[in-house]
Amino acid sequence: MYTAKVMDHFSNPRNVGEVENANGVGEVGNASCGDIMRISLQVEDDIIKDVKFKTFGCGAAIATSSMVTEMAIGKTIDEALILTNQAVAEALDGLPPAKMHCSNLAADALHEAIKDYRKQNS
Amino acid sequence: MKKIYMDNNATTAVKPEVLEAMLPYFCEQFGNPSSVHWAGRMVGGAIEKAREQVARLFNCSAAEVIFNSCGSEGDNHAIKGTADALKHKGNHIITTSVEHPAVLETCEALEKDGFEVTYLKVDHNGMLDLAELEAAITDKTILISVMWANNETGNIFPIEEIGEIAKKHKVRFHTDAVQAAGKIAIDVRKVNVDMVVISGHKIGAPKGIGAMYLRRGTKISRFMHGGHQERNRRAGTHNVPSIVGLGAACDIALKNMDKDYAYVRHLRDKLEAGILSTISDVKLNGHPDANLRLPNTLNVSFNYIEGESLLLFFDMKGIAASSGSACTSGSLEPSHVMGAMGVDIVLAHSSTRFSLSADNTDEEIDYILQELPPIVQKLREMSPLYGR
Amino acid sequence: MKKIYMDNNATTAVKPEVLEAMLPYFCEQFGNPSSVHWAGRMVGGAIEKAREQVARLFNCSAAEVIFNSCGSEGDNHAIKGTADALKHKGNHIITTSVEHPAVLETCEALEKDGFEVTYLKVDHNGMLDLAELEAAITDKTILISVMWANNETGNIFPIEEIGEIAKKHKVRFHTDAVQAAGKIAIDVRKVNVDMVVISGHKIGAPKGIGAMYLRRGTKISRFMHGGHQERNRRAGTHNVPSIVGLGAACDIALKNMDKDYAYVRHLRDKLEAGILSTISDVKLNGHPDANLRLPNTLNVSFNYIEGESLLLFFDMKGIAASSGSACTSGSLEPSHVMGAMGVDIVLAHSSTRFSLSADNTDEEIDYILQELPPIVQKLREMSPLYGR
Ligand SMILES: Cc1ncc(COP(=O)(O)O)c(C=O)c1O
Ligand SMILES: Cc1ncc(COP(=O)(O)O)c(C=O)c1O
Ligand code: FES
Ligand code: FES
Repeated sequence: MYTAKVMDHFSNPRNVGEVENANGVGEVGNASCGDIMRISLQVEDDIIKDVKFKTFGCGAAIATSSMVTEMAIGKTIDEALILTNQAVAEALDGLPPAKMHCSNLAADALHEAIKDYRKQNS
Repeated sequence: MKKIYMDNNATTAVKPEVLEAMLPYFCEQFGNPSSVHWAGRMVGGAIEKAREQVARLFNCSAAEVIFNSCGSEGDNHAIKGTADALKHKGNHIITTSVEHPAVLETCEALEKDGFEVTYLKVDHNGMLDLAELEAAITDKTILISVMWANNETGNIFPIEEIGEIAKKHKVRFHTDAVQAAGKIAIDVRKVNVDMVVISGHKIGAPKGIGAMYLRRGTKISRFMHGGHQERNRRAGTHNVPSIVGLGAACDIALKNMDKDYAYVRHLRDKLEAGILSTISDVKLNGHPDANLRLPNTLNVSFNYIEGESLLLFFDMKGIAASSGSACTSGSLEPSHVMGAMGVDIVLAHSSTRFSLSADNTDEEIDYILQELPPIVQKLREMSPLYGR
Repeated sequence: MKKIYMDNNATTAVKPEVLEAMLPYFCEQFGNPSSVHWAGRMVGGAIEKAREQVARLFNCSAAEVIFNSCGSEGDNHAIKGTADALKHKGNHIITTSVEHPAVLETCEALEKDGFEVTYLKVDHNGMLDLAELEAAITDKTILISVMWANNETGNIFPIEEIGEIAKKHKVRFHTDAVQAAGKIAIDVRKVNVDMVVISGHKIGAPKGIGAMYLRRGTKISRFMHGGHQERNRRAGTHNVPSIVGLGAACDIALKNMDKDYAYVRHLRDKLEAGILSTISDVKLNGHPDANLRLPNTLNVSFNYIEGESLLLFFDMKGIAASSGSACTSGSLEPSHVMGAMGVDIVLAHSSTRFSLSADNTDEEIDYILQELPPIVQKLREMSPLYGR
């Protein structure tokens, strides 16, 4: 069902947890659809220094969360904002068609966290 | 790697003795039993022997057994066939909100054709209120359809009492016994029931074969039109090898029923007690009285964790189970059974079913009880809902 | 004793390679393909491979193949599913008077529900008048259902021409290709057809499995309600071993089609010529042009003799064939196909079908040609109709 990359990120997820002293937090999804994703950030000089996730969801949801944190780290917030759901799915060598909506969550959560950072620091 | 199969309510392995019994009927005794020649004659007896074996499981006469292609077909036939045969009498059907889709979606299809359907609620243990059932009967009611046991929780419904209510009000009674068959007695002489549906692949026979008990004299329209097989009740060339397999599986199930009940229940109870005592925030789904559940089924919700993730981690340890999470079904909603029981939405997504068979062992239970806690812990640490 | 099987239109033996392909899926790879674990994963690929193999026989895409339980189910689904899906457009169906009961009785059932059905006549060769077919189309016509080849006579219908007529009038077109499949090309890219039904046990796969080609975009209601298998079109746990078997059988049939056509036709033509030249008062049933019949089918009436008696004597010599006599069917009327062709009633009761396969041999034909004349003679001498 899942690619080797998805299974790798699912079974050894990177950056699980909450960033201490986060200056941006985003949460998307809801329990009724079976998925909730929270991303917390530490941004310094517009660069994402640290990012962590917590996810309630399927294998694809956890793998995309893990992947999006790896992709975001070290990026400027402008670069991170143009990171697409599609790019996350592609970085995992694709997702099953029924699971594409899970990848939507990962990039969305990241973008929400960045918006939160901007709100806090404007 | 270890392979521990605990998804027997989804499907079972074919029992080696069953396959053995089937094998001569593919390439050698391959005839069509309706034919007037050696090839036909070789198989007619095999079908009638299998019919006797299935009849013994129901404790009915062989003439009351109809072979069909699966549990879904049996449910479709029983319900649509009754609706059509009795539509001059009324247009009301009573069923429950926790039936298998083969019953629920069939009833929903009939609603589009002008039938009215009452979907009985269940309480938080997944049980029916029989007074509510009786009160739902009107003079338009032509059918009550209540499953013998639920596939997700293992809950056993009071078929005997429901049969009495049906009899008192002279309403036909159908029960989907796909999960009950082979695990507990489904004796149609002890309970008042008109139609009972079973499926081969839940009891060690192959996929693609099923049977229905149809009480003598019960008028039902055909579901499958065509040839006059099965006394004109089910068209289509007889699936001889699978019919033979279903007969053999019923025979074995009946012989081993008491022994298997005790053994499987011992394993299940051990798993249940182990999980509930070693892992926090676990909720049992189904009736707390183990006597009111099938001996092989355990359904628990590991709070804060989505079911598919859990299954994938189980799978990495060789453990095969199933979940009521929406993510495993491809739909957007979690299990309708959990929903009907009023299980909180997160717990519904977390629901996990272990369904055992007599092939499981004590060692396997020990292994699961050892592997489970760290998996649950790991996933909880990833969960935004945990420790809030 | 010799055993010569010439009843392949009734059912075929499972091919050893087909059984071989199926065997791992009973006891070892037994999972439910819908499951999220090793047992489910082991079989999902097998189903999709089989779907590709079946798709190649139809020359369609894999997504256009629906697995079901038999030819009868396919015909029921195609016709009832269309009637329900298109009832807002019209209530008229066109079929022929020589269809298999799976089509005829399904249409008759729909007549009870308010549909109107035109049963096209056939001529004494068993062929249709296409002008009559076209003239029967009204603005209420929602379906044309004409079999690709007839099971009794082997007659091949002009599916390409009928497809053009259907297209011109924008009417959906279903064909029962249960007998055509594996014997002649059933290429849905060459002919305009929306639904094509096949059955495993006529082509060396087991009984109890079938498939339907459903052209992309064709709206059809469900026949079997329940789980969401087969893209929501056919409920019921996938019959994995039989699906694998059907795939393998389609693969073999496609590879051997030309070779088998030539070989089987040679045998059949030899049997046909032999019978017609050595026995008097024999009538060929079906089209006299052998190109317009399936290569394997020979239907002849041995005048003055009732079919069942003939089959019993054949059987004593190990020869398995079938008959259109009422006495073999348990009904009171002889074959409706013979009736529709205007075959005299005595000749209808005398009609005898030899349906060959590539497993038959020249020696078997020689043996039949040697055994037949004395049997026919013996029975004729018993007949009050003979020599009057
Ligand atoms: C032309 C035709 N259609 C349909 C069927 C029904 O197929 P099945 O026996 O698989 O239901 C048959 C054979 O019995 C047939 O010959
Ligand atoms: C309670 C119940 N009814 C009906 C069915 C349908 O059976 P089948 O898969 O044989 O169509 C199942 C299993 O899938 C079941 O668990
Ligand atoms: S979280 Fe439910 S499908 Fe991915
Ligand atoms: S003559 Fe005996 S059944 Fe026809």
